[in-house]
Amino acid sequence: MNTDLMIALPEITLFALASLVLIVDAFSKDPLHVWTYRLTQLSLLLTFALVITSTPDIAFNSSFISDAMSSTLKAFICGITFVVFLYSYEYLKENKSIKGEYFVLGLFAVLGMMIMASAYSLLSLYLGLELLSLSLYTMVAMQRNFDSASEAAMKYFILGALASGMLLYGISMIYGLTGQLQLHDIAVAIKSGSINHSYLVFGMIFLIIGMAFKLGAAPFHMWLPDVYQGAPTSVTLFISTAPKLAAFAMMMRILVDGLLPLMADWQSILMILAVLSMAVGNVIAIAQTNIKRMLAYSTIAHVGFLFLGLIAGTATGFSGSMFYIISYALMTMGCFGMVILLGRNDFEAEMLGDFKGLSERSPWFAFIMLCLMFSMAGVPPFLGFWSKWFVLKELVASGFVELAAVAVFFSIIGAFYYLRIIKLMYFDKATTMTAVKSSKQMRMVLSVNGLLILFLGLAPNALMALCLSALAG
Amino acid sequence: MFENMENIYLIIVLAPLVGSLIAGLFGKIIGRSGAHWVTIIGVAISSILSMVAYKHHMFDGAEVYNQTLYLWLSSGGIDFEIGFLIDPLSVTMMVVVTFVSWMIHIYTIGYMHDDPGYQRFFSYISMFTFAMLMLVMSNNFLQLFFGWEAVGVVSYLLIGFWYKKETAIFANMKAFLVNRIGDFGFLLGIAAVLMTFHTLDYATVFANVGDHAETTVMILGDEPWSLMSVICICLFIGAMGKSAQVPLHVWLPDSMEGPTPISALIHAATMVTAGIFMVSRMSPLFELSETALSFILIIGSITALFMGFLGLVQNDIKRVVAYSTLSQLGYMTVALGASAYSAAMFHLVTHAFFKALLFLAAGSVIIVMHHEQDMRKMGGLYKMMPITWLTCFIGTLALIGFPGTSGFFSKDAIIEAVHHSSLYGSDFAYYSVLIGVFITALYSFRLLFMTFHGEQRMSTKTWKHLHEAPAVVTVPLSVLAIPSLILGAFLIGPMLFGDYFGNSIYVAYSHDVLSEMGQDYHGIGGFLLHAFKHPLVLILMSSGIFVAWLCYIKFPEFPEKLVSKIGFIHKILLNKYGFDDFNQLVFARGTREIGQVLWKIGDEKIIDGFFVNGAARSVQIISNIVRNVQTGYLYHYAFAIIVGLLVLLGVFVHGILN
Amino acid sequence: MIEQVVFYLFSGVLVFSATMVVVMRNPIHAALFLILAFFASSAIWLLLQAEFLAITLVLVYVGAVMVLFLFVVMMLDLNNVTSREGFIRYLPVGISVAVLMVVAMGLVVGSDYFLGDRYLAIQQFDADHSNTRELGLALYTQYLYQFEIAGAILLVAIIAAISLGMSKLKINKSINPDKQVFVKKHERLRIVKMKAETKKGESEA
Amino acid sequence: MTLSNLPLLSMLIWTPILGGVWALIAGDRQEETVKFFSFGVAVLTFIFSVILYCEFDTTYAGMQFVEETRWISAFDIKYHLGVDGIALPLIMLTTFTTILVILAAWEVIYERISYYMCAFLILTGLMNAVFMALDAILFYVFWEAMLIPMFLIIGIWGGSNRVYATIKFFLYTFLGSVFMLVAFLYLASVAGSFNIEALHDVPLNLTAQKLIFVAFFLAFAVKIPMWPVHTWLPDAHVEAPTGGSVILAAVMLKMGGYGFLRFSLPITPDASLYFSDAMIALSLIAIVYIGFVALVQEDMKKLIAYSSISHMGFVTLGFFIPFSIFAATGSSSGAIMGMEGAMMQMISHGFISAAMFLCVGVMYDRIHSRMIKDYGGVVNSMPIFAAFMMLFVMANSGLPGTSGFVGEFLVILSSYQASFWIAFAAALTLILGAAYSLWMYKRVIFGDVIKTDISELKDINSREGFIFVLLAIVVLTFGIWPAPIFDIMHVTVEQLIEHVLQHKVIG
Amino acid sequence: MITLPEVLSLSALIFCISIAGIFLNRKNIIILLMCIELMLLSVNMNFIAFSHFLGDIHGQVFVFFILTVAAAESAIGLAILIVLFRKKKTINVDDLSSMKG
Repeated sequence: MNTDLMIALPEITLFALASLVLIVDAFSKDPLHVWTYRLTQLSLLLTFALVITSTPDIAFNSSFISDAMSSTLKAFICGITFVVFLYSYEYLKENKSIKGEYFVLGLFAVLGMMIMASAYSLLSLYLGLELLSLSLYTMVAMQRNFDSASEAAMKYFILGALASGMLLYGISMIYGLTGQLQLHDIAVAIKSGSINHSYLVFGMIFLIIGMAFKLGAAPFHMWLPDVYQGAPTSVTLFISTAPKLAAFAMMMRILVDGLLPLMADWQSILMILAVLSMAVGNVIAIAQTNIKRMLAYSTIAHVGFLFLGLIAGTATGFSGSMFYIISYALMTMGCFGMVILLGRNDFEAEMLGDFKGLSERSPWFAFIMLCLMFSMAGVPPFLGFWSKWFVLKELVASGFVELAAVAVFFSIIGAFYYLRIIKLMYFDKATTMTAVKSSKQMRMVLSVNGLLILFLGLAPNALMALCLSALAG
Repeated sequence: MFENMENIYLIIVLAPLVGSLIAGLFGKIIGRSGAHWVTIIGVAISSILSMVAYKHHMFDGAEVYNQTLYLWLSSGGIDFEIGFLIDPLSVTMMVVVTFVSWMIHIYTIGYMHDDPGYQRFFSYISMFTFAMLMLVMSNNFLQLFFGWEAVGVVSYLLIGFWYKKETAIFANMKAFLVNRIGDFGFLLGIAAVLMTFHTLDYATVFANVGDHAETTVMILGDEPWSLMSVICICLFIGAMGKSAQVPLHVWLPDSMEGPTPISALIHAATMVTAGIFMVSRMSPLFELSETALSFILIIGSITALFMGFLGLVQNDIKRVVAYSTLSQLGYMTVALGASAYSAAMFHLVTHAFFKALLFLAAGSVIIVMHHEQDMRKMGGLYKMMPITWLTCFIGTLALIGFPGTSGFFSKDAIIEAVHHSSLYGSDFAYYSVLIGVFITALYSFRLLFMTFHGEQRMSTKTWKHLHEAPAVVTVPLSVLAIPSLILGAFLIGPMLFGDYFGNSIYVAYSHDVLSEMGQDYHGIGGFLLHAFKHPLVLILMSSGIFVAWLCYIKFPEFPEKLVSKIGFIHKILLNKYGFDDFNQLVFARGTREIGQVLWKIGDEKIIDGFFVNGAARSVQIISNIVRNVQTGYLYHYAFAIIVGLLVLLGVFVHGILN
Repeated sequence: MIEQVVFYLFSGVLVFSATMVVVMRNPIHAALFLILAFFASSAIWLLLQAEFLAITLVLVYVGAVMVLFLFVVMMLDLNNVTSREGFIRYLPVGISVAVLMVVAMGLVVGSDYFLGDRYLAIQQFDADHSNTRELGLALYTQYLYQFEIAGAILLVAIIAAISLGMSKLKINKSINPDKQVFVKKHERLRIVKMKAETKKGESEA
Repeated sequence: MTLSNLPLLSMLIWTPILGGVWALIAGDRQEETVKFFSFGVAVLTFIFSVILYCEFDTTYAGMQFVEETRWISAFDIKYHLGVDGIALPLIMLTTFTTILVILAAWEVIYERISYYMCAFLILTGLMNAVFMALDAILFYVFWEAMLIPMFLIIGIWGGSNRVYATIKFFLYTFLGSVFMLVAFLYLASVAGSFNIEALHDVPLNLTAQKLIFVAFFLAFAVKIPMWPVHTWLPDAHVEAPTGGSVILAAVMLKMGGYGFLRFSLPITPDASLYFSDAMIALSLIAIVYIGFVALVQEDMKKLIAYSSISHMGFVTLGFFIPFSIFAATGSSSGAIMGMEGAMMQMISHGFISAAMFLCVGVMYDRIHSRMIKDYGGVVNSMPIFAAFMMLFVMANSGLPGTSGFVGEFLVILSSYQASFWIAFAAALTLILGAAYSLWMYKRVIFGDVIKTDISELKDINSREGFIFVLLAIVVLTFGIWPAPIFDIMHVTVEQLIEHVLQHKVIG
Repeated sequence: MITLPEVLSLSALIFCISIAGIFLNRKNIIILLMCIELMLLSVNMNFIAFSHFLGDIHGQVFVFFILTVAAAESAIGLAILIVLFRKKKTINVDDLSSMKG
């Protein structure tokens, strides 16, 4: 039992620290919640350190696994959340709406994500998911000076609960058919061949819908634009980054660890979802005028791409997807960081028009945004290109050339709306010449964020190798 | 001093080029006189050395010189080289070109005296000399083509020399484009040569022509065409452009928009004869294709006859000369078609002198008349400009082929040659050239009478200021008058019936009309006598002169009456058979219309509008439609999820039903 | 046999009440029907030998969650009168999709596959067998980890409910008995002196 | 350390890129410094390319100056560079053009000059890299990255309709190249390597070859551009600033041609054979159709842009005619001629189109109009300029003695070996090319002065004169003596032809 | 004897009813929340049925956790509902459409 606790040390630590932060915040009178914030970041760092030093093992009656994939993803979850909180703190400070709960719930959400990444049984997966989702619902609703936030939260909540219900129904079917909840045992049971394949697929479809919903794949994506738009930018930023990694982990756990014998079926299902997502995401994004909403649709399109690596169905293909989701998180983080940066007190720079003439107001940040946008569009030498390249490569290697062709076709449509932002920044005249003002910290981190996209685009080897080794087992 | 001929040839070519470059690039620095000195010296060197080379080849009996200068490029195992082929044919051309050019350089000093583009002009004509020399001295098709195009460009520049004049810049573009149509055929001919012989070198090509005499190719459908006919006709199309044969003649009359010296130099004496030279040069090829020869014969005779008619109705002094040039070029072409290449070359040489002379004389009149070119406003000038009148008279006599003048020998030889020819179309050609004699005499003397004789139709003020042209004008006139008068007598023997051209011209035995004539040739006297024994030509000529005298001296009002009687013929002639209108309507406008359609409809509507922007627009439209699916209503969202679920269930769970 | 009768009876009740939850206009009625549905399913669970869960369902759900629901329903002054035009138009599609779904799912889960041998491993328990004890054992040993996560979830729920529910806008008009008791007369009544009103015309006159 | 030991290729890539970054950092505050610095960098790069030329071994067919280092070792993608006879002339063209472009911007671009210089220098580095890359992915990265500076150049410094033009440009070329990426990935999955030379030897069945060919076609045909995917070019050219047009026409179009040579032909020779007739047809359509379209243009830049498309028709014609020649004659001699002619056409078009665009630029800087109707009689006030433009116009219409002639000449000669009618159609350019070039020249330069602002025009200054003199020298030199360029290419092209004419179908 | 398909069918029916409730209801969000409770109930029924017929206690444990989560979920759901009501003064589903497209 003791060893079990040691294996789950990062989670336990985080839980403890989150509770500590909760207490500290409860007694804090500071309107800026400085200590809450600092402690939060500290806990993330500590957890990060524990994650990267963790060793691969299985614990708690095979319902917890710590392997290369989980550690990598958890490390990125912590790291990305750290930056996200940094941006968020600036945002909240600017909007004078700092609440300690934001950080506490954020930490619990991270805990949920980590649980998901490490879940080796359907039950822990479900619980991790709920922990994450419930925190997110709350975070979306929390910012009450936003009119749309409560609407977004409500939509998110209802649909999320519906998706959870689906997921649970799927779990119950899989449980009923295999008699198992542990992923490994499920795989063994299916492999034995004694279970009717069609029934398994029936159950699996519910599972996939549940997961597709969390990731935002079409046609289960509809919550996503509304939530991205309605939520305060800090929360949108949070939702759009680390939880995607957790959702990816969930897919990996269920589809690969648990349902690998059903690969042919889930490949076909994902194929439909992928094409649909890329089509819907890219096409509708063109018509958007709100950048948060546009990024939401772009997320949907990216999810389509993410699926391509899974469809490839090989370990390298999964690495490709992992690479994709990590780079996506990094890029998206930068994009929302820019939205936050441009926002001022009682002004959200969420309309595309707010980017007009940015290159005159702030050449440097226009450049950062340029990197981000080209990266999103998948133009080399930026990171986004490599993520697309990686999944496409694996897809083609697995023989899905036509699908790859379809994918690149949609990426052309997608390129249009990213270009439009660059157009606004560089080719249009600014409507206001007010300089972009924000804290030094924010500027520095955002710059690093943008340059990282460029740097990783020039030298993607390390990240690729990391993703490859994470799934080598 | 002249041991190394190669250097001489190089100097011949480069001296005008250097002169041209200096005058062109540093015209401002060296000034007007500097410009004319440097170019005249260049051309003079070139001319004198050409004569040296001429002597070297024609009198000292030097070997044919055929050397490569440098390798232009080599590709696919084929070497494209630049080099000189100096043989009797080219050396004759060199002398003619450089000499006429030299004269015209001198003449230009007077003619262009007041023009602001003085230096530019000298630069151009020197450049022209260079290009023409490159053309005639070439030992391969590539360089030939280079010279061919280069003279075209200079011609273009010179026709448009007065670039402010709308007609001039229209004419120069027209000239270039029409020439380009010829070059189009020419290039295809060269391509065919290359494909057949795997080289562009004359010597190699000519050495191997025999292998391909019977070769056929499929061009249209399954009909086999003689390869040689294809090559020759293509090449001849090039000649048609340069030498202004119907229907590619339309540029030449318009080219008179340029200053007169270049009309003389380029559009009478040298460049337009390049086609004649080229066909002569290619005689080993042409001799293998009777089809091509007949084609040439017919085209030439049409040009000779019908262009002559046009000369009758023109009132612009230069245009009359221009149409006479067209007609004379037709004569030369006829000679080519009759395989009488030497006769063609002979006429080319004599024509160069007397036509240059005529143009210069016309130019002289134009200067004196202050750039008035309409003959109806002239008359009686012979009193005021005796030298001009005299030289012009000599030129006219040579042109109509008055017995004893150089034109007589060359033209008569052509008529005889055609008479002897048995090719398809030779009868038509024979009668055409015969009628041509009458017509030539008629319009030539019409020009002479209208300009120099009869009543003075210009204003008295102009009349008062009339005077003889300056020496720089009259000296070249006089110098050119001499060969116009006597050159024929010297050359006829060796050129037509002797071994003047050596191996540079090849005539197949069955076509060899000249050697047939040569059997009856017994010196100049005999030739003259022969003309009087068979006086048809002479009768035609003198009746032409007589009619001209009647119409323009005796009854000056008669032409107008005639015009009113046969107005429609006059109109046809005035409209130049409608070639220009046809070209304007069909080609100039047609291509523009096609261009408009392809652009506005093909590119903008179909490709860009429908496909490119259409695709972009449809994405936009689809986007705006599809986004409506996102209604904002929770139940729709949930509904989408359920539909998705149902579809997936429907697609993937069918095994259970079985 | 009797089991089947009971099962079908409660199934009928369950389906009916579930339908009513969906159909009812008044949320209070809906909530009450939901309670009924919980009761009915609790009975079915008992049939399926899940005694502890059946009881929990009643205690936790009916006793706590549904009360919470009713609380909220009553707290919010809900305005029931809304148009249902779209609903009618949409209904046929909606119903047919729902029916389609029932058919699709029913075909799968109602098939004979689930009558197979695997699903006959029903355990026969002694009378003193405690379902609660068995569950408890599993929970506190095997499912420790998950149990802790559940704790975290509940903690999040608490935080969420408080932070969302707590309002800086004072919309609740609560009273303070303490203050009520010690209230003074002058705090309740203020006498204001003012000039007697006069009509314009009168004063002039 | 001798010159040949230096990593010349990397220097050619990174000198301009780093120079560009420096220019950007230096910013607009030090405008003069930035200008001179950029010019220096451009000259330095050119010198490197000259050294490259001097050290180049023209007798060796393979890759030279090869540099190979690990880059993405996870997938065995290498930073692998090398040049052969096909790449070298294009690299020199690039470095040369850069000098012109920088000079051309000197007094003309006054807004964000450091950005401008930066964009062009980086573009140069990337373009050099495209010609050098021997790893398919490396190639692709540079190929696509190049779009970014160009996108900005057109978008920031372009004309009134620049946004439409630049987005069209970007998406169009992006559309083409992404399918190429898929083809690369497929090839790599078969060959197990991204090494371009290894890809050349991969056996493929005909269906695969056809599909790959089509994918490559999309990329390269758009870039070159071929009819009917050419419509981005007139827009891009018209809206781009002079420098942008120059680079676009002089170098970027050549990448399509280079791509055909480096990828389509050697990797999918059988599909190339299969599609060669269609390619020839498209090339001829480009030559003739576009010739007609160019004739009626009212905008000078558009006219030149269309003429570029028409000229590029010769390039594709020369690349795909070898199959027909080989079928018709059985010898590879004409094939080599066609291909070398096409290469020459690319290089020469680089100079001539650059010159033409610079000419328009010179006028545009003075009158701020590109419309032909706004001009007339320019020669009266700008005689020197008119003389230069005359030369370039003539070169554009393929006058012998200028470099424009060489390529067209060889391609027409060789295409005759395939078929009379192909040569016939191709030779029509003689007429059409002259027609649109001279007609424009006539309307713009000749004639009487139509407006006072034209009579007040100032003739070219020494900077512009310097540019034109450079170009004139190059155009004339290669017209009179093109042999040096051919010497560089011979062995490479011969080897390529040999490779292409072999079948590599499996099964 | 109750059979497994019977129970599963019952739970499937409830599941469908609850889902139909979600996408048919356009009036009251609170009913949507109830539908979600119903849905979870049906899932629970599934688990318990399987647990019973498989003779395996783990299904019941799962149900236990679902109940816990459901309680937490409904608490949060109601909290959000209250926030929403305060903001919009309505909990009408039709009024939740300020964001669309």
